[in-house]
Amino acid sequence: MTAVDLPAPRRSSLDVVLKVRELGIVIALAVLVAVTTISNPRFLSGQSIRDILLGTAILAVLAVGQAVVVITRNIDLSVGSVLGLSAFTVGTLLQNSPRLPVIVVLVVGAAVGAVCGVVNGALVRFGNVPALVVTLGTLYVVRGITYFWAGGSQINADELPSGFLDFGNATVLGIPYLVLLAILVLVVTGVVLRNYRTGRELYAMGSSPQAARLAGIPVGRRTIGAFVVSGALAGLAGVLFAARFGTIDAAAGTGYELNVVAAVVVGGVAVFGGSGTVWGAALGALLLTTIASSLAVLEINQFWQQAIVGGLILLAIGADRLVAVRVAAGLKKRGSHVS
Amino acid sequence: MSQRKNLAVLAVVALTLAACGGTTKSSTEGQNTAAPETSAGKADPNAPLKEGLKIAYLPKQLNNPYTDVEVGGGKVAVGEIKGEYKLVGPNDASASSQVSYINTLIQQQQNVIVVAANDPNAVCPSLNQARKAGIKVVTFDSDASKTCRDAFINQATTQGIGESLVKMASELAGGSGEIAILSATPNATNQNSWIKVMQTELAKPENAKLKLVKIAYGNDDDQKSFTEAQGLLQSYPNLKVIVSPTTVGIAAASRYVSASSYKGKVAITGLGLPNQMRQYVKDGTVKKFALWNPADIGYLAAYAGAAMSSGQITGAQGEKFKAGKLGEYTIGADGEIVLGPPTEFTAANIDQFNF
Amino acid sequence: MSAELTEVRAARFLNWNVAIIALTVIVLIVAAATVDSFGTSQNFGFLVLDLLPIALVALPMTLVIVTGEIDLSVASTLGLSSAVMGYLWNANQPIESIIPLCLLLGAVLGAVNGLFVTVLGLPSLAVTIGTLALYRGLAFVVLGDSAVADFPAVYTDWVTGTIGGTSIPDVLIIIVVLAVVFGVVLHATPIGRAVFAVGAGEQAARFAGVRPGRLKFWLYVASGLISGLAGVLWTLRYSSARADNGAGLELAVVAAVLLGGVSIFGGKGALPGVIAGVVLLGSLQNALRLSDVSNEALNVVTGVLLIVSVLAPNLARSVLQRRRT
Amino acid sequence: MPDGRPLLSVREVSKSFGAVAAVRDVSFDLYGGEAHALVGENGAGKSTIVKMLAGVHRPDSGTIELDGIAIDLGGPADAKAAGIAVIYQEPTLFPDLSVAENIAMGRQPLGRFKTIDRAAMVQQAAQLFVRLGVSIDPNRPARGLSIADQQLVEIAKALSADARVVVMDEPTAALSGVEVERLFAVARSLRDDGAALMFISHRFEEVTALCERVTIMRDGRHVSTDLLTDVTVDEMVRKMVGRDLGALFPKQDVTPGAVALSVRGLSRDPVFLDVSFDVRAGEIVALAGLVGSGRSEVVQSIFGVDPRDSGTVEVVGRTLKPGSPKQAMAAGVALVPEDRRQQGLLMELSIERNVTLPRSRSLSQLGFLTGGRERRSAREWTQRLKTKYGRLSDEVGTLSGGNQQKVVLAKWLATDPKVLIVDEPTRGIDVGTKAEVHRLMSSLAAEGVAVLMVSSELPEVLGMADRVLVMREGRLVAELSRSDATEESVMFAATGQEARV
Repeated sequence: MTAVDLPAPRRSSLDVVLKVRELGIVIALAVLVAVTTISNPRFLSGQSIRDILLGTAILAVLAVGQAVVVITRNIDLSVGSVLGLSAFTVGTLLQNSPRLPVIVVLVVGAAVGAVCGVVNGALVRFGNVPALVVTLGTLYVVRGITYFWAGGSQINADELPSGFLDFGNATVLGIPYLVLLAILVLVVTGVVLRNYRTGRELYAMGSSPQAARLAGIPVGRRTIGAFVVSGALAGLAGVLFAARFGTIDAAAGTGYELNVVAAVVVGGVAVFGGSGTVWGAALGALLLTTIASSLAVLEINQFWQQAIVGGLILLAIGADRLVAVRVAAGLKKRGSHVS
Repeated sequence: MSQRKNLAVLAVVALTLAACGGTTKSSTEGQNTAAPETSAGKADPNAPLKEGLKIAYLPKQLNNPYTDVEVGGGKVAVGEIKGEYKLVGPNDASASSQVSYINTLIQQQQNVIVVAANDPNAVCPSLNQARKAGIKVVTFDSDASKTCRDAFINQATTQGIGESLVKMASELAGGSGEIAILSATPNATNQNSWIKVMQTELAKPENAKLKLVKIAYGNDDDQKSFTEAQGLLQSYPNLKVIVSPTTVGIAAASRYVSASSYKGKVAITGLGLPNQMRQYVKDGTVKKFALWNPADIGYLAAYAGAAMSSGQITGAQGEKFKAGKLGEYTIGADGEIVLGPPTEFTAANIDQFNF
Repeated sequence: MSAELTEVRAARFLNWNVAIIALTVIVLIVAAATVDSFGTSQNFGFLVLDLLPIALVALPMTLVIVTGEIDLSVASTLGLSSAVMGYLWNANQPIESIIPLCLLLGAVLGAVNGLFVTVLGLPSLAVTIGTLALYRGLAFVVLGDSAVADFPAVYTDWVTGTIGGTSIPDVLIIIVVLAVVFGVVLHATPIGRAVFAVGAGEQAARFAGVRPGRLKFWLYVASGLISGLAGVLWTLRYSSARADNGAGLELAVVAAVLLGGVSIFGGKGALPGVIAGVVLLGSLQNALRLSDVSNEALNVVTGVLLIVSVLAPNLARSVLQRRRT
Repeated sequence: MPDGRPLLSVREVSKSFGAVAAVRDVSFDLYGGEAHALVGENGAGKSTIVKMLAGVHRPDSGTIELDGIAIDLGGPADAKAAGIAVIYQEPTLFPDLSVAENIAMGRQPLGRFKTIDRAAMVQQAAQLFVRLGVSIDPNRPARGLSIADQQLVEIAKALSADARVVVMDEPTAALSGVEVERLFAVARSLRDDGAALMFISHRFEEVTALCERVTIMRDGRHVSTDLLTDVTVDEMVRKMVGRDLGALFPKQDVTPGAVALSVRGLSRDPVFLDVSFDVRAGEIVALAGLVGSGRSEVVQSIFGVDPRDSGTVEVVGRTLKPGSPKQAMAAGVALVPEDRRQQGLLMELSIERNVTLPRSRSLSQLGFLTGGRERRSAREWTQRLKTKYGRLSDEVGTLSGGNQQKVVLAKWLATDPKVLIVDEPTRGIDVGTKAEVHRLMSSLAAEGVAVLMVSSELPEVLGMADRVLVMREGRLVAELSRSDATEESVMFAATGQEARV
């Protein structure tokens, strides 16, 4: 090729693809809601929407954290366990000192999660152990610690201060606090990832770890940072969990990691890092929650839900690969070595 | 058909198991009831209760407040008869982990295993192994198959519970309207027998105006029950009563309703723990619910097990034994020992109970 | 040159495979000496039965991980196999045709994984997390929350029984035979050489005439097949077919394989080490339970062992490398 | 010529990897406003120098001084902060990010609340491209850019960083004549703005066209630093090689036999198009051309590791089906690939496993391998090639580059090939081994093996080959006999110099 026929400036095709990707989820959501509503109009009642949003809030907060980690080409499977530990911690805390303001509780929850995140991140960074293995291990360990601590005890709603439970149910202008909090987390993370140098460095690391190192990006520090964010958000989700459900035992959040990873992958975050947005991840969380709700309303056997989640993951990664191949074929004009 | 035969041949080759023709479910029906003949020897009603008996409790899972109360009663009883109390159990309500624990208890040479079966059949082979080793098996809460336990402590007669659930539902619905059941798991033995009785009751003319629209399953998981309650109310706008014969379900449903716009429109009843339900009774979400005293179940199980291990009883129908503060009990058909009638809790009496 | 030699020596010293076998033997000896009734023949039987599914699934998993891939869907395949077994049994099908069908089903489920990974070239982690959810979900669709019991006593007794008058469990035969088969395939056939080659460098393996896609595909099929078999044996052991059978088992299997010295990056590992890893996890669990140590502690031990098993060789290597560069 | 103090000085730096000393006591100075060439054979230590300047490797001893002050480059960030920009042979971009973002990474223009001002960032990139005289869309992702365009993005990166020292590691290797001209224009303007340029290239005409000063390295050591006006190309070559050229390439004269490999109309869009040639038994045919001209892809396609769109390959009359290395091996083709670490060897596996991998089936008995036969065969072949190693069970990665290459050769010679394809057979190996490899190829040809050699080293091509095929941009553009092949004629065909304006 010669340099003369360089591509003329045009709209980034990658951007378009990403837009299409998120649009796909929105369309799927719209169709789902439409079908469900036709079969049962109460699906769109205020209460029902509130329930879905509340359910989404917790999953979305987790998914945002997970997206940050996945964008750096890592994964955090310990989020469910971290959520449990944080929920039990704040539950116990509130039992003992019911007068604590909600904001302090939120901070404590996030701090508990952040500590777990530091452990994960440090093991990945200094131990050179793949994140999958590290977080699989801490999934066991953190859950074990929670069981150890909680024993058989359960914290019931009547043991929690009503102020805290109100936080789980109260609304501003009809929007529950939890949802507002989730939106806040989403917007802040989204803006940092898109508009701040640190955020862009996370994408760079995921896109090409080697190039990131050569570009002088502090890869190790950012990796730990990503895990701390994921941990802290899982801890925060633990507080939301406690406020929403009121009943906390050592098993809180068991198996959540699967839904979270599903939300992120369905939301278009590439498993090998470098692309995807937290908006997509949050949309993925909304879609999964809505599916669960719709199944109940449509009286489709609840058991289909997990199968649908699995199918969606496969569909999402399969579609992403096909689109990527097509885009790559379009962008690439020469040079394809064996890789 | 020929394909199936081919596969059958394949199977024989693969597993080198001699099998003539196809072994199907119907061809084996009734063959699997061979229970080991244990506890030979006759009951000696006057035998004293042995001291130092090792009595182990294996509930469905450990982190359940209801279970904690039950085994708490057992601990008291074991203390009274100067035995060794032990509590083991899985964190997940799965039969496979229970089997591992039963095996462990056999190794530890316990005298009595008091177990709530997660699956009536899956635990059977292990329980029978325990019985072969001379261990007495008492089930509570959720029975194992009759062929693999010595006695079953029934909280209340199935009939009694089913009737009282329907009675409460009918009162709360004002005699007519839609009701739904929020149960635990679809294969929970106790739940299903109660539901069966309820369905029979509902079929009676006096309940003709009550319509059971759905049986939902919350898996005795707080969150799942919460979501299921949510789904019920969305799907059935005219629902008047949710009956939840499980403590996890009733608490989750009450919590959902108390914080939602359905409060006051939909009544919740069923079987619940007073401590868990107090808040919802006081805020008016729940008018009444019922339960036996769970501590008494564990308590009674300890005495029944000890009596058997000491040779006072063998588990045969009609035998009598003393169960400490609870007085004398008679063993019913199939080794069932019925605790007594359930108590109804309302705003008026709930503060008298603490469990 | 001398630096290289010390390195070789250090590497031999740090050989995880040898270490894990030694550790397993020590744990077994200590447990037998200090834990009452750990060493009884009956307990041996229980131990083997408890190990059965993990041991079986760990065999193909070892090969899959040595090629640098992973299969997280094994426990769900086990569950679906069990659920289908229950469903067909309820439908009054003969058990002799149900069992091969369930094995076939497992192979098909594995093939689906294999196709996604090799033909579409998708990361196996994501694919098998997807099928983990999908297969488990299908198991629930097939059987719901109900349990099917009453499998013929001939079969269930065989699975829980012992050989003749000995105290050797019948299922040990299956474990031993399959372990030998997989061990020989991995360590003494051209297929095994190719497995290591693909894991050590897929591109170089291709340049040496190995077809990595085909190889991986068949490994996934084997993984599915063995998981299906584990599902059948699980069902017969508990005489209970349930959709949630074996849930979470994949973590224990991966933990055992990594503990056995297989590198998560592929290219390294040995089957004897994996067997030792399985036995170590199982006997530790058994002994701790007999000593009335709670399940919780067990979780922590498993998690820590998992991390340490990957961390230790890595740290050793990076210390060596730091000295080198 | 600027006089006075050097901008950057390298003082007696040394660096070893394991037992291999890559750089020993090397010193030289870079001056602002001057372009400085660093030349030497492959494996002379140039890349290690580059990596030390980039902060990737830290010298074992010696210092790097900036403005006379010793600096410690502990990581790429330090090098960046010191104003050193490095443009690698293979560009290091983030494929998922936009071109503008790639350029600005770490220095994005900030707006309110320290957020990235995207408009300004794109604007900046666009301006840089105007200055470079190229039209790349700053908004497009880096994925899919040609090597040349990626190179330009790298240069834009250095420009945007206002780098005072710009190191270019063989940037022209994959560029066409026009692209090279444009690159040089940019480089000169950088130099004229006062930057110190370090330029690494194998092409002497480029070195003389761009640079004022040249440092020559050989076997990890500094040989000389001269003004280019003081030294001729011949002298440079002699200093680089350090020995008589003629003795290096002992091609024996052989009368070619029957056609062993016949390639007809081989195409794979967009990598190569309609490639046809024959190689006869006993002949050594070189496939020359610039990096990226499609040579490696052609031989990989012949061997079957790469697919092909159309065309046929025949080996001794047998047609090979596409995409099957297995079948190619069975037909008697062996490929010693270009990239030893990724394609040739399994670095973590033992020497014996590497040597016997392609033959694991034929070495098995009843389908089983017990290790003994493999070990014996591996020992025989490694000894035949005089490979130096500790134990056969050692990881092949612990060997030196030359011995690694011998393992690769042993691996393939053991398959008893009729057609031996070697891709850059002597890249990165020491001089002694190089001669051994050449002798080996020559004697194989004498035994009747057809040898197809891809090489970027012109002396090697000219010395070894009976015929030279030259590729440019995916096409076979020239076939030169041994007598017609000169450095000029080959380079002329490879670069298409007629395109130069």
